[in-house]
Amino acid sequence: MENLIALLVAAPLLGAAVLLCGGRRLDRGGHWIGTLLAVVSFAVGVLLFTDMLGKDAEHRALHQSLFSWIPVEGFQADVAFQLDQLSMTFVLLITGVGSLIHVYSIGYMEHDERRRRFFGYLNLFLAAMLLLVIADNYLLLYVGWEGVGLASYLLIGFWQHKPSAATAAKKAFLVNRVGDMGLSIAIMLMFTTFGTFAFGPVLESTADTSEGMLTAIGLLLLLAACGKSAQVPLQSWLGDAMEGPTPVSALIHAATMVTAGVYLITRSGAIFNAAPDAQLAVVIVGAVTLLFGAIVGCAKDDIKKALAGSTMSQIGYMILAAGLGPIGYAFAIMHLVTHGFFKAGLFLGAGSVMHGMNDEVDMRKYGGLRKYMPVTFVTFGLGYLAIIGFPGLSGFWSKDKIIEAAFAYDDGIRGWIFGGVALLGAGITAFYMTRVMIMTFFGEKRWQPDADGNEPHPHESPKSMTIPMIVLAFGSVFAGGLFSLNESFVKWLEPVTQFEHPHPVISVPAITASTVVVLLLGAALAYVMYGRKPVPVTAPRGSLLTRAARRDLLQDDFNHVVLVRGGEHLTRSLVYVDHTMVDGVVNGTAAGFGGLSGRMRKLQNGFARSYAVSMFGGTAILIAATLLMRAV
Amino acid sequence: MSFPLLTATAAVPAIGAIVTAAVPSARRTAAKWLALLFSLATLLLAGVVGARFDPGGDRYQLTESHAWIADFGVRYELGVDGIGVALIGLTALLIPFIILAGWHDADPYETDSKRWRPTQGFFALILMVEAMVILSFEATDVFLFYVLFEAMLIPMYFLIGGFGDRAAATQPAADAAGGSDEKAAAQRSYAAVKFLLYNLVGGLIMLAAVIGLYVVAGNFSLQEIAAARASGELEMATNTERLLFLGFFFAFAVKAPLWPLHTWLPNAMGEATAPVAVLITAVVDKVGTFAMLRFCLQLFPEASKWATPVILVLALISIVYGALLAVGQRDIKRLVAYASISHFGFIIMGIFAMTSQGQSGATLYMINHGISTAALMLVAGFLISRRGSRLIADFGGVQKVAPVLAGTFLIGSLATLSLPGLAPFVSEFLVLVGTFTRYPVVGIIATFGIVLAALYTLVLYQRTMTGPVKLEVAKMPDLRVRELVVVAPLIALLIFLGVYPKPVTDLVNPAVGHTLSDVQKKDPKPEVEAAK
Amino acid sequence: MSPVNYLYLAALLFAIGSTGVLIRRNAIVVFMCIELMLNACNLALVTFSRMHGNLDGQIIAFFTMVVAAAEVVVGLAIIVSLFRSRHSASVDDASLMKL
Amino acid sequence: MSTLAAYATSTGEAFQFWVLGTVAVIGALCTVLMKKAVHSALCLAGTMIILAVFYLANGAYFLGIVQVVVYTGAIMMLFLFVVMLVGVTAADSLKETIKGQRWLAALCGLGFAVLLVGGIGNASLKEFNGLAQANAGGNVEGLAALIFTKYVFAFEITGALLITAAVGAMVLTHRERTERAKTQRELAEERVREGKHLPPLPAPGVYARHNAVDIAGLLPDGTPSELTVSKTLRDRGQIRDVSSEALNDLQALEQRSDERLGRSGGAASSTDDAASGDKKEAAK
Repeated sequence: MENLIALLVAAPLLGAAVLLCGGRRLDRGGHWIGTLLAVVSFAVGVLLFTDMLGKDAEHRALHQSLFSWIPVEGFQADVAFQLDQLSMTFVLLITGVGSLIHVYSIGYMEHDERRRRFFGYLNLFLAAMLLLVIADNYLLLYVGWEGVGLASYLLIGFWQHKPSAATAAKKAFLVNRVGDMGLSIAIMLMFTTFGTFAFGPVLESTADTSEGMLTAIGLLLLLAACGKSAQVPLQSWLGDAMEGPTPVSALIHAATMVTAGVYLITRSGAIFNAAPDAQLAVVIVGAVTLLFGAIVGCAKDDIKKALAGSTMSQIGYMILAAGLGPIGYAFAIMHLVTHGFFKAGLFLGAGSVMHGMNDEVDMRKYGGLRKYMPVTFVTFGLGYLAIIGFPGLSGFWSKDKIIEAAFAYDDGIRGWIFGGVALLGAGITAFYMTRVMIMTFFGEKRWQPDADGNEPHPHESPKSMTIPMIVLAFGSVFAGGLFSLNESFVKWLEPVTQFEHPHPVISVPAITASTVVVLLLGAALAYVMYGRKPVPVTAPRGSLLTRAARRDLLQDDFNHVVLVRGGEHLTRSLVYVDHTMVDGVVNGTAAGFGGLSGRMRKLQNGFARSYAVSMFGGTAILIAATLLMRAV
Repeated sequence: MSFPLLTATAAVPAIGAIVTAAVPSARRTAAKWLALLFSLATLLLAGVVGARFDPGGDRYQLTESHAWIADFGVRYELGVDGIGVALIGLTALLIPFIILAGWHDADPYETDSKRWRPTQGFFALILMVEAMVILSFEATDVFLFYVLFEAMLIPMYFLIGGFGDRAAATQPAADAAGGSDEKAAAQRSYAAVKFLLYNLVGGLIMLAAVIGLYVVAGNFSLQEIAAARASGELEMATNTERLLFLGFFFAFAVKAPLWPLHTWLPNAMGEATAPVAVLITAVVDKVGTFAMLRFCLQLFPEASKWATPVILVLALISIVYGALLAVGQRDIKRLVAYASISHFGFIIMGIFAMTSQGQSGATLYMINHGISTAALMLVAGFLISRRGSRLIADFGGVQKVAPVLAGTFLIGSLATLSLPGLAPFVSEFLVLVGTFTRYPVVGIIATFGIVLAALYTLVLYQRTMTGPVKLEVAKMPDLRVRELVVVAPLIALLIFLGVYPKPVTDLVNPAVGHTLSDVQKKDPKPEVEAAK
Repeated sequence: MSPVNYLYLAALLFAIGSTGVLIRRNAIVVFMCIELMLNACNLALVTFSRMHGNLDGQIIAFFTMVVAAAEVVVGLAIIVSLFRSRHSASVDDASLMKL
Repeated sequence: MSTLAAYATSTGEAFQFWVLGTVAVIGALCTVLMKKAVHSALCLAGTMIILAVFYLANGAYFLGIVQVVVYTGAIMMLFLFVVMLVGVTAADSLKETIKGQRWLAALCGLGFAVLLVGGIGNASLKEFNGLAQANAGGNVEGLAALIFTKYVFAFEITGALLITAAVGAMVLTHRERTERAKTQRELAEERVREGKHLPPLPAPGVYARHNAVDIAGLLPDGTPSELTVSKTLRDRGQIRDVSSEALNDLQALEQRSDERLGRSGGAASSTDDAASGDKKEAAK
């Protein structure tokens, strides 16, 4: 059975290879190949899952070792896969949502002449992401880690003729690279500490090493997670990443890739459990991002950017949960899965809306679309209810648990702080999602003719697009409840991530109740602000906070001023230095010799006799020298 | 006396050079084919060497030894260890691609046929370089190595100075200035002379050290001296050893280029044609790093350890400095050159980290850097030859017009930023780990190079390939068959070695083990003996 | 008296000859000075042969003479043609070694 | 010198050495210092002959003869011949043109002398075993035996060298006349074409008693004109300048005519002039 694991990666990888090397002859049927292979991978995943369910909890983990990758004295890196419950969850999420989005893309990218390539990239992403989650050592995980980075780079910049897209892609890759640096240093640190970087040995032997070392590793891993999961301070790329085609935003920048950080932290749970300081850092990052994303989400008028903000903040929730240790891991993953469903659904909905509105992304130019695209409206609405955590829907089950866990951080002030933040986040989430909902589907229509001057005439999207949305909507409605049936999800993950029941500082029902209240308040506020009076087509100046939030709370400006400008000046001055100083020294010496020889030249006056003199003189000196040598 | 395989491997290209040069200029194409044929034959022989070499066996194998200059105990002594085999393989592998890529670089100007371009000479010189490089990888006699180390410069000088790409001549900027052709020629000769002078100075200092070594040791045989050093028969005064080491190291540092001796490389690579640039950075410069590994460490273990801190710092500077300057370049070729400087920093760092990971990584790095730079530089060459300009600003939106070219270029760039899954990642990570285990701070700083690498490669790709299509590139043709034949195998190799570098590592590991035992260094043990 | 004095004499003559070569400008005289130096060497050789009691020294001296003869022939021929071409036998006039 | 007492020459030889050696050195010096090439040549010849004597004294009979016959006989004659060719009296001024050349040269010569003498002094030249038994079978036979056995190859090669030299000398000096010799007519036409010296060149000499070819004719203002002297002499720089004397004579002549015409005054001076003039004539 475990021999099938490799197939999970192999199938989409094959697809990518075929599609990217296949050339134009595959332009017509290419997307089918891609989709098929994604589905194959999903099927394999399901097969393995059922097989796994067959076994008892302790013996579910599968392991497949392919070949020795980098065998060097005292440094063994193998290509080996490990499929335990945690990986399995991801595999199903990735392949499942991935397949759906493949299907969706068939319709969405229909008019793009480079559709074949698009599907090639998508398959490449699937392969990398699967490699990331089923790798059995950190180095192989790193490969997948960078692989998804590459795929996201290619997909964000898919419409390369748009400079904005190219820049966004580059930015995403670079910011991720900073995170990757953290990961690679972490791996080195592991190697020097444990002499290996396979999950098993490393995580088992955390007991025998110093806490300081573990804290260092933990912080570095956190840095990596920040890069990949768009957490403060490395979150700046996610907004721009929305330049990519919407299915990409749905798959990579909502459902799967951006959650890799959560996976990393959960996977390395043993390390974090032994390093409370690192955990605290994780929690803080999570909490900050949670608010950051939410606030940004409130201000954006671009529907995708608003959703991106919300993604940020939702992942903030997950990171927060993951930072809480055994009481949080399971819920982090659970929220991750449910979020995968509804956020993907929301993005696909947004994509469908744009599809109908000539790729218009400004929500202020939408309005009253519910009549024109009912399916989209319904599915989007369900996703909306799910994400704000409307009781009974997926989001409710997972987010509520996280808030509880946050309150249970410790029975002191911190518990209150983090719990409060989580709670507040829930409210804001409700606010901006309601805002999105209202501005898009309700109110009167504010459509504008696009650049080419043709009036948009919204229409429902083709089946290939709506079906995935429907499926995801189902997921976002029922998944959470399903998982929570006598804590099946928690039990399922327990062997990998351990589980302790959280003991919040205030009683669970109180938390639940307050959550509901908060989200209702948020929604109501949004309704008051946007539902009651018509939405202006051009954004009002807005408060200072709003304006800051529109600019991602000035984070980009900061980067630009400090990093970009500084870097440019640095490089420019260095180029100058290299040319004048380093090179100048050498050329200077050369010039000096030139001048010297110029003077020496004067001695060559062309008179045979003076040459003869020098000859004789030289001979005389030589003889004298030899004689002296003899004498000495 | 078995068949002198190593001599043959070096002799074939040498003969090829002579034969090619002898072809009458009317039969230009025949000369090209001959050159290609001979380079392939060399590749074949190199393969035989690899097959006959037994990694588990003695340190030096397939040895040959004949008296050369008996009076000074100079011998024609050949022998290869794993590292040598690997690098011979790399050289023999790259040359056919270089020849194929430079197929039309030395054709006479169609504009004015008066100006003579010795096409055969171009290919003959390339083969000559190949012969010398291969022999220098084989030489186990210090003097013989020195001779080759210097002789190499002559053909390189002519290759750089004699055959600039016509792209430079038709730079719009230069055209505006007028007399662009002369200007290009002037820059070219400047670059060539700079290359020659730098390396000659290095070589001369090395010569002094070589003589000094002879005075101290009484012969030139690497194996004998190393053995004597190991057994303690040959005692060197600390200062003597240090001076000799510096003499050798200086030459190699110039060749490899290590900051601040690097400035010749950007000029040379900028002015030479892309294939020649590849020849410089991917083949010839490797002799320098190889020699550090083989001569510096073996002959002067103590001095090597003594100098390690300084060298590591210089390597670090090279890494960061090279990367930063690469970001600041306006000229594609110079950018690649500075990138190479950064990479050489990594190699040297790996060598002097004195850990098995570091040195295996360094060796692997030499090979991977050769392949990846070849891929990137050759594609860049194709690009430049199409547009007739080396300035990044003159390109834009190529991806739209020539997707295959852009794709190969992207893969080359990704290899340069050592993306996991491509060969350079393996080596770079090994080097970093190897360094980190002994010098954590150095390792961490070096890791910044990764980010910078991403910066300059992606900026290059973005500026040239993406964005709206520039008018001048609108008509740009995609890769032709010949060019595809050049690039595709290299890329395939990059991927293969990235996924399955075992063949090379198996070849290299024992040799590295020997080197480490020379310097009496052991890998630091992990803090926790996990899973043992 | 010891025959060594012959050697001193030879040395003296040689030195004088060399000085002449350096001082004089007339090619012919320069030539004569060279001859003088050669002769000095011959004297030394002959003395050496006497010293060692074998004839090899004389043989060498003999050969020196032969070579000198040949040299003179060619040299004078050169001078003559030089004089023809530039109407002067001064070595300084032929100062074309400088570009 | 006591160490060398082991082998000493006969007093006669010693005497001969000191006398002739001095002469030889003087000759050498003269060779270097004489203004005129001819004199140098003669001095050199003298030195060579003395050396020949020394050879004989050193038991190198064959070489001594060869020295006289070949060197002094043939080679020096060759020198003299060339000197004639180039100009017997062509004296090159000893004035140095190159700065510092002379001093450097002297320094070099001195240095050489010191070094060589010092070297010989240091060398261990103790025992001289003389050529008694070497020359037992006759000097010439001894040499011959060596030349044709031990040094036969060198001998052959020198033969080749000599031939080459002879041929070389011929090649260098021989001049093939490539173009037809110009006839008088052609020369005349050429002159006309070039438009200079249409009339024949002026004749040398000023007065009947000074019509030697090496005397430049005087222009009306009394300055000599190079043109009147043949080209070869010009090249050799062998023009005698008599203008001053000629002017003096002219003056003297006028004086005498005055006396004849019975003009008074300056007779003594005039006679002095005449005398001086005659003296000058004598001097010539």
